[in-house]
Amino acid sequence: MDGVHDMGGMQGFGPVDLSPGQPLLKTDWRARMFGIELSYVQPGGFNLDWMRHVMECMPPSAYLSSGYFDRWYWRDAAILANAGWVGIDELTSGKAAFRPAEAGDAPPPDAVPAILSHGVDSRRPSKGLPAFRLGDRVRAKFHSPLGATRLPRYLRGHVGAVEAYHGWHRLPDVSAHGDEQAEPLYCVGFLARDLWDDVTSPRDMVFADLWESYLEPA
Amino acid sequence: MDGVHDMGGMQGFGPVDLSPGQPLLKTDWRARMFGIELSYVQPGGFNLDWMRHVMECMPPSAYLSSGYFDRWYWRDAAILANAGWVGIDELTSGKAAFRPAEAGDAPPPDAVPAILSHGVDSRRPSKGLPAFRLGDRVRAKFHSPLGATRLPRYLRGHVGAVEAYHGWHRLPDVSAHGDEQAEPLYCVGFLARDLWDDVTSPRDMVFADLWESYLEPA
Amino acid sequence: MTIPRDTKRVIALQEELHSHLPSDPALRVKALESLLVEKGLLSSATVDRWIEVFRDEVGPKNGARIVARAWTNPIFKQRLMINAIEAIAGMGFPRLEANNLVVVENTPRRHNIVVCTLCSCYPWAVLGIPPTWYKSFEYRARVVRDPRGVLKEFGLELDDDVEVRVWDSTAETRYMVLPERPPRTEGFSEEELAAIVSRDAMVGVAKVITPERRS
Amino acid sequence: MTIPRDTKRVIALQEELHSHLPSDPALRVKALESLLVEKGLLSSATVDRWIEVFRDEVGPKNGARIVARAWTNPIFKQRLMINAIEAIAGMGFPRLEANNLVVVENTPRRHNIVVCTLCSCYPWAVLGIPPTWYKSFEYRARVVRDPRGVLKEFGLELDDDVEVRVWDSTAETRYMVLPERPPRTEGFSEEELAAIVSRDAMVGVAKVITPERRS
Repeated sequence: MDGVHDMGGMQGFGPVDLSPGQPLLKTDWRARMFGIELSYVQPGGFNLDWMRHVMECMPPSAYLSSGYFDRWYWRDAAILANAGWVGIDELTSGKAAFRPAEAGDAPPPDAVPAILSHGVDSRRPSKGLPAFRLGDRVRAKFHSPLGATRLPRYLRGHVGAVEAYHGWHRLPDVSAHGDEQAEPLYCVGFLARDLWDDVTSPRDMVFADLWESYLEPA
Repeated sequence: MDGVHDMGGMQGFGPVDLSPGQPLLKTDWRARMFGIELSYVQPGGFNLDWMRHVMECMPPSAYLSSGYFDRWYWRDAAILANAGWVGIDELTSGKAAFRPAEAGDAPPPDAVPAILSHGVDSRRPSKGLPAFRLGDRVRAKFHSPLGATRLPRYLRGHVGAVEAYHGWHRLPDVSAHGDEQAEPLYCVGFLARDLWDDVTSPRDMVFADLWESYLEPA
Repeated sequence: MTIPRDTKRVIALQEELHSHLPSDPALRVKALESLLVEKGLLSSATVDRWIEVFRDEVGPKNGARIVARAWTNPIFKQRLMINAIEAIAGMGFPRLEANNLVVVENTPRRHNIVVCTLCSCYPWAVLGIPPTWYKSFEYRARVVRDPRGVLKEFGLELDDDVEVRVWDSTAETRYMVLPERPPRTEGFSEEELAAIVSRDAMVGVAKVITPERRS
Repeated sequence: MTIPRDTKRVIALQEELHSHLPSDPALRVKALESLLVEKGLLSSATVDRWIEVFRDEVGPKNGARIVARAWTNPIFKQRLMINAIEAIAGMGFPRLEANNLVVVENTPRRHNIVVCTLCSCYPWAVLGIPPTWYKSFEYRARVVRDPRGVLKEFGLELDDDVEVRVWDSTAETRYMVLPERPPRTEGFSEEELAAIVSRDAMVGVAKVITPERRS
């Protein structure tokens, strides 16, 4: 999706604010939001690609004016409301008017170690040889569906070289929307001066991990 | 400049709000802002390319959360402050602490008819033959300077055909920054399905007016 | 007088202005007007005059007169399509931004629609101040990508075999749509025709509708 | 249970939520926690536990141990560069998002820096929760385009002949920088070395500095 979340190379932003952040305090709403997201029963199961996409669907002005953990709130509120598990009145009052059917039990504190040690894994079994080999020149397609994708806009139309092959991985474009499909995933290196008008360093590079269907031979 | 102002094709925006706007009332701040912009003495003279660019330099979140005439305010405040003609304290209080040297006199009401009948004109005398002819296939360059440009991001890297030749026109990339340079200007037509993944209509087109240095033969 | 026109400088300045000035635009604009008047850079009477001009003189009535004349005068229409600004030179409109006016014609098989994705350029001289929706981010962002979807929101559904042409006003060229003349208007005078031409039709988000039989 | 996962639907829903819910995030998050607990979808004790884990156990100390070991153990370093997740398997770190950890090495002629332009992906398992600047729009937008300018703001000026490599975390691969070992640290133990490795050095916005002589 061509949204404001896709901000690589966007201009108009000022200097990076280097102030140190606050530590996580159990009473702080940011820390609560952080913990809630890792702890609540997600409708249809934990789906990182869907979670990212739901955040991308925030109103553009709200995305740019909300802090990091506040964007988590809007993501989770939308995930729950989209599934019909919460209503706007409930989100306002904090009082439950109903309980969703088919929702599992809330994960208890002692589920945390298992989640920590297993983690998120997008790797999938190989279903064949990758189309590109190390060093191959590839062009990022003009791929911009109305839906999830992880091909940044600043790379589209540009040519790079395959730097590494990561094996087969779940394709976000499909899995965000509830299906499962896997593809070869590559790390592709681009010369910075090919991407940007204003780069003078001849060898600086930008690397991104891109799925096979994002690429074509160049 | 790759800024949020360059919003052609951006997704995440909802339906168009069709509510009728308010009429211009002399007491309304929007109408005042409208009239102020057409009436005040601009530092260095009225320069539409610079005016547009100064608005593009608004903080991205402010651009997206401000209304149309409010963005005019931020543009004009920045134009004046950039030239040293007003200070932040003055903008807050509305009280003048000093008068800028070398500023001309405020245009009186009876200057309006002359401005109306003359208008803004970007046309310049021809300095030679245009490089492209009607029907030529041209590709929009990946041209994205940190500065003014009028090549929309959604066209970059795409191929279209020259639909019309408009003669030589002042180049915004240069004139915004205070110099004068002119180039042939073309209307270029692009097939919508070449620009966007999700277009099914085979003949729909998008046209834009593009300067010669934005284009290369395709 | 040389003005610094540097992008990084203005980005930093805009950030500073935004962090110091009050949020209410009505307050800020009021202060700006007082300040500029005190500095001798502005006359409030000129502000009033511009508001009057755009309230009373410059508006979509201008464009509607052009459309009505093109519908009734084939020679004018031919000149209009070739060089609009010369064709309308005698009609008493201001120039403003319309020194490079281009008229694009709707037909049963082709529909034109105008936008400015980079800001909100609009043919003020012939259509007045743009409506709020034209300046909205939703319109600017979406109409180059999904013109048919946007037109549906305006109540205009186009057949699949109608070609849609979107004109993005990226330079000082200003586009105006010449809508199709509606059926059953053969006996209408130029003035009667002008009265039924809407602003929306000249931007390309509506068609001109045959009026109900006048009583 | 099938969940509708439609982009247009969520865009409309997000718009609706934003127009109805209060603006104060502290209020909203508090209501969300109460609501989810009442619905049986959340245990507040689990929320507490996650906060404790990231306060006490998971943080840049993990990455610093990896770096120190790589500096002192050439065989470990070789394994780390080939397959980081296997190399660190015995060190007791969580997996989290680091099932595809890639370590990139700084040298006198090459400097690496990590970003996620599309959201804020970060190697939590080895570096903990990302710092605020890493999640900022300024960093995300600028570092792929002007890494040298951003590094200067962090106080790091690179020579022109140093190659800069920016790693955009667009997939589930997580990148960590192996910084250069600073001079005059020959006698340091692995623990002493780990103590001088900063989080910023492992993201690539700083170098590791030789500590002042300890008294």
